[in-house]
Amino acid sequence: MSNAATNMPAEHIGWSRDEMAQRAAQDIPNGAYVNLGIGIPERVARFVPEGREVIYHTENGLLGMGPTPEDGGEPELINAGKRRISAVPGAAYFHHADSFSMIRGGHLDICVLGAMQVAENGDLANWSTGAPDAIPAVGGAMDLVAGVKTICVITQHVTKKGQPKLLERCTFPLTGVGVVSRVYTDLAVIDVSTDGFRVVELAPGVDLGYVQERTDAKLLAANA
Amino acid sequence: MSNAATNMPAEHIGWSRDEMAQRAAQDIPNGAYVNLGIGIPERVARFVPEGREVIYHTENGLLGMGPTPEDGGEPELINAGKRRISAVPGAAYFHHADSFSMIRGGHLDICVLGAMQVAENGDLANWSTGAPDAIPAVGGAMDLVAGVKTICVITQHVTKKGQPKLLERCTFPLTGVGVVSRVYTDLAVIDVSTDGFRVVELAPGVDLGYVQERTDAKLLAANA
Amino acid sequence: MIDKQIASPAEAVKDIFDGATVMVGGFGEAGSPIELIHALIDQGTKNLTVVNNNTGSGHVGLAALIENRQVAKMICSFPRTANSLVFPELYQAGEIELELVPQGTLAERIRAGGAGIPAFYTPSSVGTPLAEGKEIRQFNGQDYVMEFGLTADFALIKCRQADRLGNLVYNKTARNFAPIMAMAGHRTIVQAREIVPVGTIDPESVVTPGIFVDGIVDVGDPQHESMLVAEGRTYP
Amino acid sequence: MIDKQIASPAEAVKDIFDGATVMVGGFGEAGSPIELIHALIDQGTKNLTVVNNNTGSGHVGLAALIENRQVAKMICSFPRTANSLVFPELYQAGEIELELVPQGTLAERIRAGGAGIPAFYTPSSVGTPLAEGKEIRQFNGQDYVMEFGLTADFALIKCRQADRLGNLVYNKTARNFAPIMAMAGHRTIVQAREIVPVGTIDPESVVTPGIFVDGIVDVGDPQHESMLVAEGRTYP
Repeated sequence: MSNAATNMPAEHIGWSRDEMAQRAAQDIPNGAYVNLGIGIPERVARFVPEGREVIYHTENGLLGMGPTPEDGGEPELINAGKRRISAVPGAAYFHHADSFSMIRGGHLDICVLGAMQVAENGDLANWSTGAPDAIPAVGGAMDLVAGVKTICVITQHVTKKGQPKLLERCTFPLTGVGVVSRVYTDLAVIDVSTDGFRVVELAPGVDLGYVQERTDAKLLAANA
Repeated sequence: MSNAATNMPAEHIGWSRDEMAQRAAQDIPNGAYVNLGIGIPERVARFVPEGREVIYHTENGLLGMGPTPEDGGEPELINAGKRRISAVPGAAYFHHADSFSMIRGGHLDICVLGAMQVAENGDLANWSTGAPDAIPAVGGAMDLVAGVKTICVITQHVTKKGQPKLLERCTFPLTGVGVVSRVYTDLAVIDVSTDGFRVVELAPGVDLGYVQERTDAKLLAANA
Repeated sequence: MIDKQIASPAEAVKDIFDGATVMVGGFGEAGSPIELIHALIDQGTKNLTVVNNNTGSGHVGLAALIENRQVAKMICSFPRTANSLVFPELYQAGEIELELVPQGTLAERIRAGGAGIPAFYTPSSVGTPLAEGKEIRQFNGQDYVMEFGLTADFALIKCRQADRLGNLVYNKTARNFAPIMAMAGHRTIVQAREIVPVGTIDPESVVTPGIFVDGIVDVGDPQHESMLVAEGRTYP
Repeated sequence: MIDKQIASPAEAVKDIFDGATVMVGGFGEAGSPIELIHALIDQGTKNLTVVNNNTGSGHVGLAALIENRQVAKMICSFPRTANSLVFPELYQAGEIELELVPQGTLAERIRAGGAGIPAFYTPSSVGTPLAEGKEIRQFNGQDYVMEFGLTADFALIKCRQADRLGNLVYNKTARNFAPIMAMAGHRTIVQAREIVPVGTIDPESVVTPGIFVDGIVDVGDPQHESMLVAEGRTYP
C-alpha cells in the first residue's frame, strides 16, 4: 500500500502544518491543562479558539507557558524544547519532581505529541528508530504518555520517504503501550477505537481510499 | 533489681529535668539540625551553649523553630506538640512530605526523644504500652528514629512506679530497631555500644552500683 | 475563562457522596478547613473514610464530623490529642475503624498517590507492629517496608491566598498536609482566607499550582478550632 | 554561627574525588552551574559519574567536562540536543557509558534518593525497551516498573539568591532539577547569583531549605552557555 504515496507530492494535498495544528486546537476545551510536544504540536497553542482559556505546562517546570517573547526572552525561561518562552499572569514555577508528579499523577488533561509510528492499538513510537548506532534520547515522552489523561498525536500521515506512520503494529521501539487516543495527520483526523483506527474527519479533497492507501492498517469509516 | 528503686525518692538524687536537658544540650554541636520531641526533650533548646547556632526542625513543616512567643503566638504557627511557637530569621516553611523527606532522607543530625523503654541493643519503645484497650497513636516517632542520623533519648531512669526503663529487651511494641545512640537519664549518660549499655557519665552523688540497681540490663563502666 | 470560585461552603461540598474517601488538611487546628467540615456536617454525608493526621478536638470541626457518626474510618497517625474526646470513645466502643500510619509514611503515601506512584519502600516502622503483614524487602542490606500510594475522592483544605485559577499560598505551619492532599484528591476544594486577582501571587512563590485545585470558596474570617473548644462550642 | 559560604568555585569543588557521582543541575543551559563545572575541569577530577538531564552543548560547561575525558558515565534522559557535539562522538566511539532514564523517572529517582526512599513503582516506560530487565509488578491491574532512588556524592547547582544558612530561591525555569539534587547530594554545593543576609528570603517562599545545602559560592555574574556557544568558546 505504501508505494502509492511516493508518487504524489503530499504537500499539495490535505492540511498544512498550521491547519493540522488548528484542527487539533478545536478539540481543546476551556480550562484544559495541556502539554504540547516539540514541533507541530507547539503550534496548537496559536489556534485555540477565542474565549477558551487553556493552561500550558512545560515539563521543565512551568505551568502557564506563554508565547515566544517579542524581546527575545531570557536564557533561564525556556520550554522543554529549550526555546525561550514567556509566562502568563497566574503562572507557577516548580521543580522537576513536582512537574512530573503533575504528569504521572494524571493531572494534565491533554498532551499533543509528534510520532514516528502509531499502531491501531494505540501504541506509540516517537523516541527511537532502534538503529544500533543511534544516540538514544527519550526525554519526558514516556512519562507524558503514561500519565496524561488524553494523548493526541499530530504527524504527517507518511514519512518523507512516503512510508506509512499509521500501522497495525509499531516496528520501532515503543514510547508507550496503547496510549494514543486520536491522531491528526495532514490527511485525516483518526481515532484509536477498540476496533482500530476510525476516521473521524477527512481533509478537504481527500477520500477514505486515498488515506487507506497510505496507511498500513485497516481504517474504519466514521459511521461504520 | 527494680524493687530497690521504689524505696528511694528518686527526685532527690541525680539530675533534675532541666539538668538532663542541659547535659544533652552540651552534645549538640554548632550547625546541627535538630528535632526535639515533646516533653523534656523540648527543654534542650534552652540550654545550648552560647556561640553555637542550632537549627530546630519541627516535623509539621518548619525549619528554624524559635522559642515560645511572648505575645502568645498564633494558631497557625505551632510545633509537633501543637504548642504555639515562633520562627527565627532564616526559617523556612514546607509541606509534610518535604518535612519527612528531611527526616527519612537522613538530613537531620540529631533527634532527642522521650522513651518508655530502651534496650541495650538500641531498640526503642516510646509510642504504645501494647495495652489492648489503648488508643494507638504513633505520630512521627517511627520516621524520626528510622531517618535521623543520631537518636538520643532523654528519660527518667525509672518509671513513676520505679520500674526500670533501660532493659535487655523492650517488652512494649517497638518504635524502631537498634536506633538509640545515647540515653540521658536523671542518673547517668549512657551510650548504646556494640557491647550494650556503657555509662559515660554519672550524675553527682550517684555511683555505678546505684544506677545498675535501677537498670534491667548490664551496665558497662566508661573505661571498661 | 477559568474560574474555580464557588459561592459557598455548602455548594463546595455538595458532590461529596456517602462512602467517599475525603482527605482533610490540617495538623491539629493549623490548616483545618473548619467551615468546609461544618458544611459537610450540615449535608449529613455518611460512611466517610477520612484522612487527617489527627481526629480533631472538642466538639467542633473534624471531631464534630466524627461525633455526628459520619465517619466510618479514620486514616491517621495520631488519633488522640489533648482535647480529643470524641474519637477515643467511639473507637473503644468499636464504632469507628482506625488505620494507624506513621506520620511520614502517611505524608509520603499521600504524595505518592498524587504523583502517580502506586507503591514505594520506606524504612519507617520496620520491626514494629505497624509493619506487620506488609511486604518487607531488602535494599543494600537494609530492610524496608512497602507502602501504597493513597488517593481520595475529595480533598478539603485551607489556604491563605488563592486566585481564580487555583494557585495557592498558605500561612506558616498551616501548610502541612494541604499541598500533598491537593495533589491526591480527585476533586480538591479549598477554603481561602483571601481570593486575589490572577497575577497577584508571585509565580516563584506559588506552593500549590492551580492544576491541583478544583474549587475555591472565600472564607475570609475562618473560625479557630482552639477558640471554639475553649468556649465549649459544639457543632452543629 | 553557621556560615556555609566558600570563597571560590575552586575551593568549593576541591573535595570532589576521582570516581565520584556528581549531580549537576540544569535543563539545557537554564540552571547549569557553569562556573562550578569549569572549576571541576580546572581540578581535573576523573572517572566521574554525572547525573544531568542532558550532556551539555558546544565546548563549554558540562560538554567541556565530558570532552576533557573526566566523565566515565552519564545518567540522563536526553543526551543529544541541538548543539551537543561532544557526547555523541564519545558515545559512538564507546568511550563513555550512558544510562538512559525517562525524564520523570530520573526526577523521581533523585527525589526518592533525597527522601530516603530506596525504590518505587512507576508506570513510565512499561512495555518499552527502557523497562527491560527491570521488575514489573501489577497494582490494581496495571503494570508498573520498579525504579531505584538515586543519590550522589556531590550535587552542583545554581540559584538566584542564597543566605549563609543555605536557604535558596531560584530563577524561573532554571529551578528544574536543583531542589531535588540538593536533597540527593551528600554534599551540595551551590553557586548563587546573590548572597543575602539571613531573614531576607521570605520563609514562605524558600524553595530549598538550608538543611540540604553544604556550601555556597558567590558567582554574581554567571556566564550563559548559549552565549559562549554562540561565540564559539571552548573550555579550558
